[in-house]
Amino acid sequence: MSNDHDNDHDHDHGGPPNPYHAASRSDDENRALEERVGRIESLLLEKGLVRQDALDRIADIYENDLGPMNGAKVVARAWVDAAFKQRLLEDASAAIGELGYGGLQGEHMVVVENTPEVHNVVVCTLCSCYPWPVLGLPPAWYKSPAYRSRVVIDPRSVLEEFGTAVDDDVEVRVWDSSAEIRYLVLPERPTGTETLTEDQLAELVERDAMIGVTRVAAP
Amino acid sequence: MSNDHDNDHDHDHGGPPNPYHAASRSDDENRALEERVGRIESLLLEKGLVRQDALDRIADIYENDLGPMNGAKVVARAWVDAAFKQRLLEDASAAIGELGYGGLQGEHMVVVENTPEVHNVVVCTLCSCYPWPVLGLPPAWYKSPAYRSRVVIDPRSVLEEFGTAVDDDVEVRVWDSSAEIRYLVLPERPTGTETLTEDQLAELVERDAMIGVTRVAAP
Amino acid sequence: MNGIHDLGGMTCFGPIVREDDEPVFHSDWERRVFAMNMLSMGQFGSLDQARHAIERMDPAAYLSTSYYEHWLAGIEILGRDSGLLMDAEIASGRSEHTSTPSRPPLDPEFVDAMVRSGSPSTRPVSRRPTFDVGDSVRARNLDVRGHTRLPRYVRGKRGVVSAVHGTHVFPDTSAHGLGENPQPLYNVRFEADELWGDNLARRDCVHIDLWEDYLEASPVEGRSHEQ
Amino acid sequence: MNGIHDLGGMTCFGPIVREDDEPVFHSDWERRVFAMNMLSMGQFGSLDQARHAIERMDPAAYLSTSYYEHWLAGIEILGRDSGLLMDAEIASGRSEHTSTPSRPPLDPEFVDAMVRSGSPSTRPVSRRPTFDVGDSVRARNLDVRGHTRLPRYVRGKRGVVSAVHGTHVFPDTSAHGLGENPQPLYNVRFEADELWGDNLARRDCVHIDLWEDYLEASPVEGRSHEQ
Repeated sequence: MSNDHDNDHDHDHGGPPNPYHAASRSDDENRALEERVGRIESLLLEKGLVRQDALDRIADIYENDLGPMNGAKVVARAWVDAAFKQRLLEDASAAIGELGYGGLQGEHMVVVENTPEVHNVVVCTLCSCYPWPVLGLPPAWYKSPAYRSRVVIDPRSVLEEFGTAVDDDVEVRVWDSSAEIRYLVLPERPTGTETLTEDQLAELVERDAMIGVTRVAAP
Repeated sequence: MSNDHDNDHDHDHGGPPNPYHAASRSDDENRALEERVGRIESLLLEKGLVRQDALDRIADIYENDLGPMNGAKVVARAWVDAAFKQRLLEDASAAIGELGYGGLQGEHMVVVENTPEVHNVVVCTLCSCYPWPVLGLPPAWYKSPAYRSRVVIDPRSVLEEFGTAVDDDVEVRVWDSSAEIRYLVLPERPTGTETLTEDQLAELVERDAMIGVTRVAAP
Repeated sequence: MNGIHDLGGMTCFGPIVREDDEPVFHSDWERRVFAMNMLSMGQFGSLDQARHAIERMDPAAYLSTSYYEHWLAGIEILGRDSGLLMDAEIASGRSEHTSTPSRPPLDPEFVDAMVRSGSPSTRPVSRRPTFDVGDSVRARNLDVRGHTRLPRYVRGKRGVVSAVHGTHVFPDTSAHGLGENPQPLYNVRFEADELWGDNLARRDCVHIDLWEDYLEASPVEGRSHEQ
Repeated sequence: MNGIHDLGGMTCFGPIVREDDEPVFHSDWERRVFAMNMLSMGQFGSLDQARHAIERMDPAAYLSTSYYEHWLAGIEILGRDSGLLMDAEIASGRSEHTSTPSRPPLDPEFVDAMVRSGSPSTRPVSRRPTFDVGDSVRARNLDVRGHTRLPRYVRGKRGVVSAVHGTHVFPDTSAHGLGENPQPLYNVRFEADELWGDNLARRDCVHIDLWEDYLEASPVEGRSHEQ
């Protein structure tokens, strides 16, 4: 943390700075962190606790293979296949498995459906639980104190910040991922998409809509 | 805050560092703070919001005139004068006023008495409220997150840290100063002090005993 | 506002660090911050406003800075809120606009008088207290977005009135320029197992001062509040 | 432990800062911390232990550092707790004592298998759930000094069981090497006004997963727990 940051206390105007984002670290800070990380990495390798090729492999999987494109396919399938949607809402892990997704941090999936009456949004107030097989690793904002603290007590103001207005007569359901159950929001299918193919529908579905902070926009 | 501190995350062993103590600030940090303080001070003086002689006067009062020696005299008087003690427990502001103490941050005093059955301890969980006329300004530990957070939920472990053992059958009463009422603990008079004068008794009474984290030790 | 200052009941701050022979001020800048805060408060706002200014510090900064740094931050925030100081002025230390103080600066004689007489929070309002010593009450579970002196750890909990303190200025409105709204202030006793855990068995309690608007009657049998 | 990580319900962190086109990792060190944490966890302890390590960070550091800095701190703390790493080694980056890993390091094929199959927290234990969907329950107000997944904001609050998830490892014991203690896990729905304020009138709710030991029956009339 820089001195500039430490000495700047007037955070009540326009909100606090965001040290929680590594992106906001200075070059010096990133260098110091690289060194600290290098030390612990050398140690783990030297002690035979981890292997370099395995470290590279797991980083590669989460950087390149898994991500919200998986969840988008699940959503698109549910939109076009009523029987799949039924299975998805009844046993999400099994239904998602039909598309080949599952495993670590998605062992126990639950899918919650947005409707005109109910808007769902997912959080992990205690840490950062997130459905990795279908969404990949979470964005920094999902892990930030600002989101984790406020979405449970004041979900409507959070949704507003994401540009999502929710009518007073719609119930907002916040899902706090306190155990090993992982939640995926099934967004409402936008109007005007009747002629789209499943693949075209999947392209409309963005990560934030499956967390529940946005809706899927019409094309 | 130094980089050394920031990079040192293993605070679970032996407790966190204590940034809350200005005493732990580096020379550089203190210099930066002096400059920041100088800027705001110049501004307040230039704008005619405060006068230098008044600033000096108020600092002088709290640095030199007020302190726990005042509270100690109140306690000693209560030990030797049963009628005073009665008045002190019934209307502390008035009784303390008899000794010439009162005013800012002591407008509404309450004195709580330690007995063989009850041990009292005072805190302000929300900020740092403290009975200035009788105790002066609070020590840093009284204002620290460690004390403010824990003494309400686990007073016995806090008292233990101060070397104060409390039997299981003694009730610990924690007084959280959430309003403008200010609390002073009347400690138990130690045994073996029967022959001491009021002035001699006052010398035995230390600040921490009037906050309630310690007892008054026999001479 | 459920802020970082509302620390009661957290158990993550480690041991209490004490200092032998602690001076009143650790350095000259602490002394100057203390003095400035005491004398500028009347210009910038009330004690309740000053407390709320500190509560609005960035939470990480709140936890990683010392007490008089909180006060310093509070002076800057409150000075800005009051319109008497501007960001650029705070950064430079030089006055760049003329602002009219609401009153002349205090002189040393007034300081002496202020310290001697204090500033009582009681008000000569005859509002009959709803509760009496011995009454069972529940601290309401209130959603307050601004300043409040109802800490999270007592909200929704049942206790017993142990003292009636008279009629005091209400901080929830006073801190926001919404009037003093004086009302009865009570001391309420909460048992440790009610506050901290139904798995506890300790003869401990917390006494805390709560305004009438924070409280509701609670039948002894312990029925929860129902709308 | 009532720790800084238990953030639900605080309202002091300002707006949510988002990043356009956010990369999976912002820098190489984030990538390396992610990989190390994933592969060292099996050597150092369970997922519950890893979570608890991060919870024990200094609170100011927790709030002022980024997510993968938490993970880095967690690796260091857990490595030390496990006895496999020493302070001096963490400081120098050089091994200064030989320690025997509990198992050989994972190879890339095992990594693939681990990611594919995951690590379910369900256990084939036939413990009949005490509660059923639709039952009124109260989250107990428990004083837990170690790891728990019962956040402060639901303690003592009444809700309704909305799902029964089967029998899952209990984190409160698992995080401390006290056994898996598998037990029924429920999803419980809490209304916004019950959680956050009796002055609220919003059609909102929070659904949260709670283990059987966190719950007690709550008559619909809402009698508070009595010992």
